[in-house]
Amino acid sequence: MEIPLSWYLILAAILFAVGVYGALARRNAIAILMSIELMLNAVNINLVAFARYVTPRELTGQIFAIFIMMLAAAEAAVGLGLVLTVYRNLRHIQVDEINLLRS
Amino acid sequence: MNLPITLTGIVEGALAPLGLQGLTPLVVYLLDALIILLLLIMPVVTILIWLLRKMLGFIQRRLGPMRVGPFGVLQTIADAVKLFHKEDLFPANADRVVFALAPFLVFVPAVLVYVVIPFGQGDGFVTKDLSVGLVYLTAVTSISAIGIITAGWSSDNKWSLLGGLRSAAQLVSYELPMTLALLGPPLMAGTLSLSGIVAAQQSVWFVVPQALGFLIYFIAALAEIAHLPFDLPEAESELVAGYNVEYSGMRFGLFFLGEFANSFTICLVATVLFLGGWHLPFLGGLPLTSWQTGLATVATMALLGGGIWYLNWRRAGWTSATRWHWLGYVSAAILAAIVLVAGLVGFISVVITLVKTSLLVFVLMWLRGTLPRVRVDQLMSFGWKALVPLGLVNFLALAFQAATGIPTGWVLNLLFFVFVGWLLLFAWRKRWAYSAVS
Amino acid sequence: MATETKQTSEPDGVLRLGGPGLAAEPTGDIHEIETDHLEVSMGPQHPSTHGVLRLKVKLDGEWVTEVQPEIGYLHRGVEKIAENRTYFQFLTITDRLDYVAAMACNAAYAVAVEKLAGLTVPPRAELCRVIVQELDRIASHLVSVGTYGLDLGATSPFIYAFRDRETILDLLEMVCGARLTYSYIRVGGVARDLPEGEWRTRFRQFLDEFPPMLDEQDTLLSENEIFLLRTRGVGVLPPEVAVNYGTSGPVLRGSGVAYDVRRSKPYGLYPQLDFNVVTRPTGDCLARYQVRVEEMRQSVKILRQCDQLLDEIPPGEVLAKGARGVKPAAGEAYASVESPRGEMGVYLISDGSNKPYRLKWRSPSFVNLSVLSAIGRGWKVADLVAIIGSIDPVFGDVDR
Amino acid sequence: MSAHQLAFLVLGVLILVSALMVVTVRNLVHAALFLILCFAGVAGLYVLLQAEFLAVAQVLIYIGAITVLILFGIMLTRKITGGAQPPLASHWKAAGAGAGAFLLLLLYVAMTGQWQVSDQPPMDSTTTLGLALVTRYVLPFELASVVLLAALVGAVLLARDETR
Repeated sequence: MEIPLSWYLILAAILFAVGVYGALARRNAIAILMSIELMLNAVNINLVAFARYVTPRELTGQIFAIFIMMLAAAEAAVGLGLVLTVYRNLRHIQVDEINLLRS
Repeated sequence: MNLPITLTGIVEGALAPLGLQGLTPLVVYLLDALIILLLLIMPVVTILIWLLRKMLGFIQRRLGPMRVGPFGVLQTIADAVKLFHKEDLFPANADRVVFALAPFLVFVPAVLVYVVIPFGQGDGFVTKDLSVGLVYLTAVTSISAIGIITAGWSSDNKWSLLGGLRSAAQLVSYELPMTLALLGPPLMAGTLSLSGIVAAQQSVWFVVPQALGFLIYFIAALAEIAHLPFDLPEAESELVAGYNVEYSGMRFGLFFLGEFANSFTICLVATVLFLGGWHLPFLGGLPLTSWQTGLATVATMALLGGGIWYLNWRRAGWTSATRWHWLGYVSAAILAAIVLVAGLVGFISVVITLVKTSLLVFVLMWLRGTLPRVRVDQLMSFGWKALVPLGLVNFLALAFQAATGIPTGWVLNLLFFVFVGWLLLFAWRKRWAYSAVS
Repeated sequence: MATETKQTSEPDGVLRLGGPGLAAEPTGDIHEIETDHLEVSMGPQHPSTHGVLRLKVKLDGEWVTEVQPEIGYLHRGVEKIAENRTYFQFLTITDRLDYVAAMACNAAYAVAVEKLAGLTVPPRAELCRVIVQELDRIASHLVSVGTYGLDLGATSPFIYAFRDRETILDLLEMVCGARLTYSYIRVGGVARDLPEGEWRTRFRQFLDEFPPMLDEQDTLLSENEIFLLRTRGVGVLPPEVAVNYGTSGPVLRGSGVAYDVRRSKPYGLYPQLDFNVVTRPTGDCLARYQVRVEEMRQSVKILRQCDQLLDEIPPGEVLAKGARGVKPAAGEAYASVESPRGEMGVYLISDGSNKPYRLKWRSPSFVNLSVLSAIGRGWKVADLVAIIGSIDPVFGDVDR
Repeated sequence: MSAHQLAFLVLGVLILVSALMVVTVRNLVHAALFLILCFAGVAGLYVLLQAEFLAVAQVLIYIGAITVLILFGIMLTRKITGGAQPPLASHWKAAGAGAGAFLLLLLYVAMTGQWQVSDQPPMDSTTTLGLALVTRYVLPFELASVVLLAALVGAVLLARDETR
């Protein structure tokens, strides 16, 4: 083991935080989608690293990572469908200005 | 028969004196890909472009390139030199970085594919025989879509944008049937490694039990590389030139090269997955280095080559018969000599693969010379309403066969053969009726 | 005008134009996903607009919601030039109008001046005129059909078409020394008689060899499923619209209206010749394409009869007396011929001098092109290309 | 420092820098391109972790499918790619503080956590994965396919024009 497991964990933690920041701070819905993908990737790094270091004979983490990828694909498709619908109706996709319930 | 050393071995050996022995395999593969690019792909693509133009010329009753070098062989190089000389133009409102980057996003994946492809038997002829080779293949080819979209977007040109959007839709749609068809060979071979798939075709090429899958793959791959009749992203007459309309100089050349590299790639993949790779028909069991096989190949090649050139000469469609017919014998002889030498030095498996590939490439050019272009909605409905369901049925049948042993895949393909036969008969009768009238 | 055509209007008398998406409302909701509207300019350097046509196209995604032809990029003021040339001199200018079929332009002008001046054309010259016009019609239709394949992405038919056109151009070159701007049909006759000997042999050889070659080339397109997909039912021009816009030629006959100047307002030798006026009832791009191909076959039929007539009408005078310095009496005349693109008419007013007082050129391409904004809406960009190609405008003729 | 560690550091810097660009850059297409770079870096990490299949799947799904989809979405909503509007919401400082606090928590767990690192050699990942997916994890696998189908139908329904 040349690379300590903690390196991967730290990297994933930073990546996840960056994703959280993006999801909270960006105004554009598509940018938020991208931030969410970053967070999912951070989780995947963790899972695969654990699979490699903790349970190398079972690879459970990799299986979870595969499921996350599947869900990410589904999420991207549905998310973009939503974004397009919003865009069609409002002609913009700035999330902090989407306040249909308020008016 | 194997080369004594592998390409990866060479790269690792070269890195050793630098103290970089333990360099990650990723870097090694990248270097390998670079070497392959320089040594194999560039010459192949260069020759391929020349060949394509010659064949198109043959189909269209003209000579094709003739000026640079003997029979215009060096035309492609001349073109490349010209493209390098040309000014590298950037449109005023273009997104410069993305604009500059996009051609590489198209070209590099086209080259990276070759890392996993076994050109011949043995470890010497494949850069890295990944255990997930087939998935790697689909993954890498899917990248080029990004290059096309970003090229269209960054040009700040409405036509380019339309081309980019078209290709985004097209590539995403046809990836599905292509992948469905690609799932067939590993189902039968039981491995995702491309060498393993070729090895599994020793007795029967997969094109026989999976003719439908082969056809689906080939059609979908045509759409993936935007080849006629599916070349909508760059339809000259509709979108001017689509996503690459603003490109000039070598950046345009990269698109161009990537396109031709891709057309070679899909034929190579089809050869490896469906046409038995380096296996000869009916001779799969024989050791390839034996003299008999070599001689049989030479004879076949000479006959084939001679026959083609004889027909060519008889038709005399593209040149005057008296001046050129000797070229047929010369090229047949050269071909035979290459095959003979290759057979002697254990290179023959590569030659067989490449010959099969070039036959498929000829089919591509044939299509290019014959077909008009479909419309974008027709393209979509064909992909979703014909290819995807067919691919699903094919995959299900093959999977059922693999799981239970009941030969559903064979039945499906038998039906398919009957259908194709009926179609051919129909076309032939129609043709016959037509010629009888006129 | 023959109007025994299929009525395609709806019972309520409203014409339905455009594609399937437009059946309900021409500018309605025709998209799956709402995208931004694009206003693009097709041409004048767009590769498929057949010259210097510029189209202002409004796109909704791939759908064309509005199309407006912008012309005039090739305007040379031909009609004004005519007022400063003698009747005889102006002939060379007419070559530059429909440069794909210059013989028809020569003929239209010559026929008009002859009608104005009351000149009688010698029979041998009439025969020469029919031969070169029909040859030129084939050459022009070959260009049209070949480039039509190119518009739809098929490259080979174009090459095949130009191979055959080359033979025709060789023949015409032997006749008059020019391959494009012939100036062969003169006011009062033709420049000189058709050459004997080798020309005749090659002419007959062409008549024998061309039909199978045409069949081969036609097979490449009209038996190709993709070509049929791209043209059948696309750009339907209902006969009423075609007539109302004043279209003529293959565009009109493709909509089922059997109007051909050679039949309807006969001139020259045509009344004696046996040929069919080709029509197709459907009015789509395929119909217009088929009309052109079939017209080439009819032209071969005419040329075969002319080949016999060449032996029956002895060589002799080919230019009427006094044609060179023709000075018509004050008056006006309109005469037209059937050019490959339709009715090509010339309206002339004479004030008694040796120059036209006024010349008006009724060019078929111009009129045919005007129908584009009516039938171009509601199709996709790719269809628009197919429609332009099937209308086959020549810009020397449109812009004059 | 070994070559593996060097490669990890290079990839890590690549991933983090491009991720930061994704969340800050104004132009959405640029953000998507940086996202690709980030995904590619993660794929490289998977190679380092000897998870070949996952690396390839990462390229296939994230780069080849999701990013293309995102780019397509960006271009369909073309007017919003760049322009005058600020990319960040007004509460970006609060968001940054929140994310920073969360990061500290995560880092604390990552640094102090005691993990039982096994030194056994890893399995041949592809075969093991394939077997596991159709044996032990077959139910989640099927459920995931149902989710994918539902997402497919849902996306189509959403993107459809309701007027038709």
